[in-house]
Amino acid sequence: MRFGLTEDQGLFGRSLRGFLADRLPLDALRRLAETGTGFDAELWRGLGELGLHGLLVPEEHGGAGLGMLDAALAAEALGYHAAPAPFAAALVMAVQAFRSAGDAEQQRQWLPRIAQGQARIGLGFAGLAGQTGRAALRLEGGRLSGALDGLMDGGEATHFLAYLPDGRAALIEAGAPGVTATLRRSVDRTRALVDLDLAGAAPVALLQSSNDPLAAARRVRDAGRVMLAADTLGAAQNMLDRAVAYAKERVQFGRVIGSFQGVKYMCADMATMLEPCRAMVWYAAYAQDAVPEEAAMVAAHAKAHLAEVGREVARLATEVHGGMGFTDLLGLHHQFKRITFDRQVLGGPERCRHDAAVAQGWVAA
Amino acid sequence: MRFGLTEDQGLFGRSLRGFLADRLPLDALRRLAETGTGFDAELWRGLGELGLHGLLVPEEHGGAGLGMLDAALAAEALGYHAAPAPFAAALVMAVQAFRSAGDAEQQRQWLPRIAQGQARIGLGFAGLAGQTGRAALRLEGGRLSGALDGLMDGGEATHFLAYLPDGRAALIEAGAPGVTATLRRSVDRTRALVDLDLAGAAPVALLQSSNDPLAAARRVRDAGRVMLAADTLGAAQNMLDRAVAYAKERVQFGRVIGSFQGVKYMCADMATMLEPCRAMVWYAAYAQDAVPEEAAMVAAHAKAHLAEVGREVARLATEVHGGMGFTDLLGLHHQFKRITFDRQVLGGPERCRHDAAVAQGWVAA
Amino acid sequence: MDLTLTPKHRALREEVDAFIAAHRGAAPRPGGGRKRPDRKALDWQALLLEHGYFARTIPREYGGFGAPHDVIELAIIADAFSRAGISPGIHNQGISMLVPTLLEVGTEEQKRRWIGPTIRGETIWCQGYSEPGSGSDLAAAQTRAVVEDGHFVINGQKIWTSSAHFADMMFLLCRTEPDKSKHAGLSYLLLPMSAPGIEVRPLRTMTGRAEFNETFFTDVRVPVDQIVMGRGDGWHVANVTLKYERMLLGDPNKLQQRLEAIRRMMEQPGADGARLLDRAEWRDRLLRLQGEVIAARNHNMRLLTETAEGVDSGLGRFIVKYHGTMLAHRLASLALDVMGSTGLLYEPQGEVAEDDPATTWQIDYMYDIGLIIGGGSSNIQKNIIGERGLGLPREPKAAVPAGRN
Amino acid sequence: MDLTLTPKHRALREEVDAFIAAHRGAAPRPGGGRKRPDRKALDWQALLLEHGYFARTIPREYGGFGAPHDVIELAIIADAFSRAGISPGIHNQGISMLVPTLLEVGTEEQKRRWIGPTIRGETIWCQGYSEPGSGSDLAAAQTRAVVEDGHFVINGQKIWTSSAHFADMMFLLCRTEPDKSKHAGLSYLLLPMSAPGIEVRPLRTMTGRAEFNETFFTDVRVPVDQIVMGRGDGWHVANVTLKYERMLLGDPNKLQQRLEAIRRMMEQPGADGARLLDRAEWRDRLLRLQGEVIAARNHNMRLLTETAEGVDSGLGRFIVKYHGTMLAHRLASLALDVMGSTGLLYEPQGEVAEDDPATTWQIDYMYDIGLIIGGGSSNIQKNIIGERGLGLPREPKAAVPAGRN
Repeated sequence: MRFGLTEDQGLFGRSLRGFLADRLPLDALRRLAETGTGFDAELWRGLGELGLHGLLVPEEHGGAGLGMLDAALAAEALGYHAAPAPFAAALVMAVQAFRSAGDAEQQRQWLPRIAQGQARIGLGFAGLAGQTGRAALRLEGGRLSGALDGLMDGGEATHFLAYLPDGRAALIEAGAPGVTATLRRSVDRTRALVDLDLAGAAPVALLQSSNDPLAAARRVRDAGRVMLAADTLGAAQNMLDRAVAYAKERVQFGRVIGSFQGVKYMCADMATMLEPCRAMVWYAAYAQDAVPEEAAMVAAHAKAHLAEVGREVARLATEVHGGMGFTDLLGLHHQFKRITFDRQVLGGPERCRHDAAVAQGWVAA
Repeated sequence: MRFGLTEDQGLFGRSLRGFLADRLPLDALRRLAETGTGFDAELWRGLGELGLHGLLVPEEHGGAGLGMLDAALAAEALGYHAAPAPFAAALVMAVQAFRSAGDAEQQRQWLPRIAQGQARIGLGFAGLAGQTGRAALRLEGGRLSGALDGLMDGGEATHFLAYLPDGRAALIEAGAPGVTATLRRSVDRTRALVDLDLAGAAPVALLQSSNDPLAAARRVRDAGRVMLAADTLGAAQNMLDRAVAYAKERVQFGRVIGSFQGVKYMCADMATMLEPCRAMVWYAAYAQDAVPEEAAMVAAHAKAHLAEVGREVARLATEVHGGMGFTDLLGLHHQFKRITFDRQVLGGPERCRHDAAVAQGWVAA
Repeated sequence: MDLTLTPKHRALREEVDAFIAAHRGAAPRPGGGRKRPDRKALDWQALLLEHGYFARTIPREYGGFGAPHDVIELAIIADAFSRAGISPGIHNQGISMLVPTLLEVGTEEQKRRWIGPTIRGETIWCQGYSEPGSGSDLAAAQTRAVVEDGHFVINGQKIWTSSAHFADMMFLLCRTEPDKSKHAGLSYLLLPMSAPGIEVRPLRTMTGRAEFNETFFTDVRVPVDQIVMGRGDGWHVANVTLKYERMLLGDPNKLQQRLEAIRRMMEQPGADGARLLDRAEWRDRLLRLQGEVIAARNHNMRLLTETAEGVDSGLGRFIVKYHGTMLAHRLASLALDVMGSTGLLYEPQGEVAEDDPATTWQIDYMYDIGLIIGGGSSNIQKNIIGERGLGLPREPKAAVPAGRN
Repeated sequence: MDLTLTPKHRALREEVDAFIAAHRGAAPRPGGGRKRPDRKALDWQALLLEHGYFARTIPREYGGFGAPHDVIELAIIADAFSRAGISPGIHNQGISMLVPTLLEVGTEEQKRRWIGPTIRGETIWCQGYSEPGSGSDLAAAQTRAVVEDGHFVINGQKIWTSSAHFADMMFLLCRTEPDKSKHAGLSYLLLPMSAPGIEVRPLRTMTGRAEFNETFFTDVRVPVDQIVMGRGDGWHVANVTLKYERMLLGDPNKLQQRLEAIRRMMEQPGADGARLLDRAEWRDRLLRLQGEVIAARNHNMRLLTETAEGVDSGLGRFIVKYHGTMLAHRLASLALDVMGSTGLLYEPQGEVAEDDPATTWQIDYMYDIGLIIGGGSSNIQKNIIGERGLGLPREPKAAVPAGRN
């Protein structure tokens, strides 16, 4: 028994961070964030070369066949560098969706395309996960109509996976007849949300092979929640690291500000909140693969707790930077907004905690 | 229009504090707190000489005929000095009870006795105010039976006023046949709670003259809540004052500790929380007499908010004192426990906030 | 304590309520102040001024309504607009800081010239205080002005000049008496932003907009009578202004407006048909904040009364900014949570167009942190509260390493 | 990450659950540790030791169960007792701090002599570290011991010696080498509290009990072999002990126990028949704390693994005490709120009797603040986290006024 990362996992995390640090210096990040699509073809290719596209895709479908903990490490690195790349929905939730509710033929057809980076799937839940906005889809005679707001990783997506209220999910081609996708730029310009209006669109696949479609959908939701928690962990760690570095060099009143207890204690408070979150995210990710009876509960708790801690760290780290933290100059706000985004999608803390209570049988759903 | 105290009120608060400071040096307080009855005959007499007994009793019944704001100033002073004296129930809620639901004869009979300090009435609510514990009283054939836990100001009370679930209240003589009063020493040894077991006790008065007995009972509850909020304000202000004084004199690492930002900011945080509470308590008290449509809402909010602020101040002020704050030596804990008590009787913050929502029509009762 | 409403006050309350009911369609969204007012905001402002719901006690000769000072009247008006969630008019640095400063220490001519256009929202002011080397230590300002031919000639640099990019005028703290001691060498000048030699470089913030600027002065000329009080009185005037700034930043009516706006959002049914106000965990969060807002509002009433009676509120006043800005941020935080994923949509509009609610709340959420930081982070406020409010000793000077003595 | 349960682990889990089901009636209330264990606690302890649910990995020759070290086994056991809300055995300073210290640096004879009676709860230890003049700065200890006739002769004074009034033994940090530098002059002695010349004066705390003491030493004699490691090694040994103290104070199993106890209270119908667990605002408070407890428990598992693998956890370890004690206090705070007015009843019992739940929670609520303060307030912990964990610079020495150089 080990509670920790393997050597391979440590290596993977470090190499991904190295790559992102190299590709995303502040001026590059600022440029890529301008569009608000959460996508850059070159970065996407580079991440593919590192094996990110097929990370969770089983080896027989051309992927690396790794687990949710590896994906969480990737999400953490992406959050750390505020990388404008589809990940949580396109490369984790979508794969989980196919694996939990796609039939063998659908998996054979789509998982390799995901692994090759050809299919980038934006994904949308309705009330199932606490998303707000329009969520009124109906499937009639094999055609999908209605509206669904806030599909994640929707910018420059090739396909959309839209969940129906009954837990089944319909895959639709972007640009197909009857599909209107409106990019809604999010406050976090490194990730986009898309609003979908459908008028008799024909799905290219209908994921309905699970005996319990709602449970399958919840597993997809939980995978997404763990990724968002990991993303916040990375973004908050970045803000803390930078606050500490700034506090060590910025001089005021003749002293580096980090020697003032006021600033030092802000940093200590941030570290005290954030450090236990690392193991929490690890465990929540691991449980998705290995501890099914706890998976929903710990995913919800990780999402909620990281959202609370992330918000505090985001504010305190900005404060440590003083006026500079509030400007665009240091680019600290990319991580700040990343944390905002992670909190508000797939259910805020109150909703996630409610789901944790449901998962433990404390209350009916 | 003035939002503030009159000159008389300022004078009254100061003279009461002067009296209490004189009568309750730490060794005296420690001695009086030993019994846990929340009563000392000599202190009681002294408070009577200052006019406390009849503060709220109308002049025609031998009282001073003052208002709830004057009573709140008294409560604040009593909290500041952690005075072991019946007040919130015996001298405020009981008077309010007679005035809102007693008939003319009952008022004529009892209010003068309260004003003269002869009747000290312990008072108990059941679910009406969020009290926990036993609350099962029934009035049958003019006789009262059952149990009611946690009557306030119950130590050495001459009478008990027990509220029935329908909002009527029965006054019972302590020591009358069928009345068993068990003193339950509270963590705050300056105020006692009494558990009442009744077996066919005969009330000496039944307060039922209101058209809406539940509304009348709620007014009594609200008056009590304002007094507890004021008591916490005083106790917390005392702890803050002492923390600031200690921080100015205690030397560590060659400096007075108040010059360290760590300690200074604890004090600043306490002051920032506590200072706006003063006006809040004033207004909540004033509203009981003058703004009936807001009275319940602001009483509930004052009780809840002071409980939250009080808890934080109690912890921080203790921390500023370091190990000495945790010992009995400085007696700081008398105020600490006063704050604990105020929070836990007549409904904790969640319950009070719920009542505030009900009072605003946000939710059904 | 006497908050009794006289018949006159009751009449006013009914009048304001009726006004709001009749005109609410014409009101712009509450908030703003970070942009030049648009036509709608200017028209609304004119309407408010006409009815005496704005600048009520400012004398008619300066463009106000000329009513006698009555704290309860002002409270009735503010409360009515808060409750209805209707914009109570424009708030910006000119209106909230310069106007009361001029009323307190300006000349008759300055009052007549500047107050009217400022309260009408026509003349927009920016504040020239902070410099790169003196964020918290304002009195160390190095921007200098020397007198030549009846003009001050200004050279130097200011930073954090909010709205400088669309402002018409600036109130500027600069050094005119270099021979005098630090605090005695400053003056407080009024100058048009159109003056030659002023260069405004936008300073983009985390909101994505350039709410602040760096402003550079190269031989900028201002007639010598464009000064408030006299030469060397700048520090005194600046402190008058700062007093009003601290009150502006802790404004409880803004807090109340936010609270009401959130309550209204929570009363709307969500996608699943349920209202958040019916969910106890959400309601309790709102109620907690309501309790704090009530405390802030009551505290403000106390301060207003003390001010009216010439009492020095001391600690009570020092806490206002820290208390108010933190509370405002927590309100914005709840608003974001209430909106959920829909509230992430973010498309700030240009200088005059209105932002959508999601964008507005996101901006508030971030901008509030800027306000918490403003003037050197909340720690500076805690120093003021601890040292000036509670009398705790200052941080000792650090020991200077040998050789640097 | 591999938390897979082997068949052996699954069997252990079932075995522990069965044990708890069979014996739960014999268990004392969880908590304690501030009193001498009563008969019930000692019997329970014996039962746990017999089944290897306590001191599982301590060798049999020292009185333990002698199982090989397996973190997951320990986790299974701790989890089962936490879930059931059943006392996992006695925790006191002897068991949690001295025993691991002796296992790490004690002699064979010391281990054989002291570990058995200590883990059985028969021998109670107290800690002689703090002195009136050196609360946080332990290495400045002035209590001295000189060697005479094969004995250390001890003179001086200790403070905050919890349980000294009922302890059998003390581990004492004192100065034996006055000529050596501050840290190199200390030794770590073991001495019976019955030794002549020891005077214990109770130090009553806010709980109303004397959980702490001042302890005075006048020519107290201890044989020279009652030392852990050698003369001058005291600082090293004390730090081994402190390492275990920091872990004890942040113990996540205690947090879990509290959480479960509160959940059970919230499942009981109140006077009105309703359960607090069914009220969303209460449930959400419990859930928030549950999230934090989960994080603390996962973090602890990470630290255990790192320890087992010889990795220095650095920051991860420095935060444990501050994080754990604050969280414990918040749990106790919720417990008080859940109990409401009934929870105010307070009658602490004597040294061995059990307290009622309300009294226990009130004591926890207050005692936790003592633990937060322990060793110089949470600020000292924040200094450690900031300086040793994050590498931030120390507070500079204050400038010494002229003339005091």
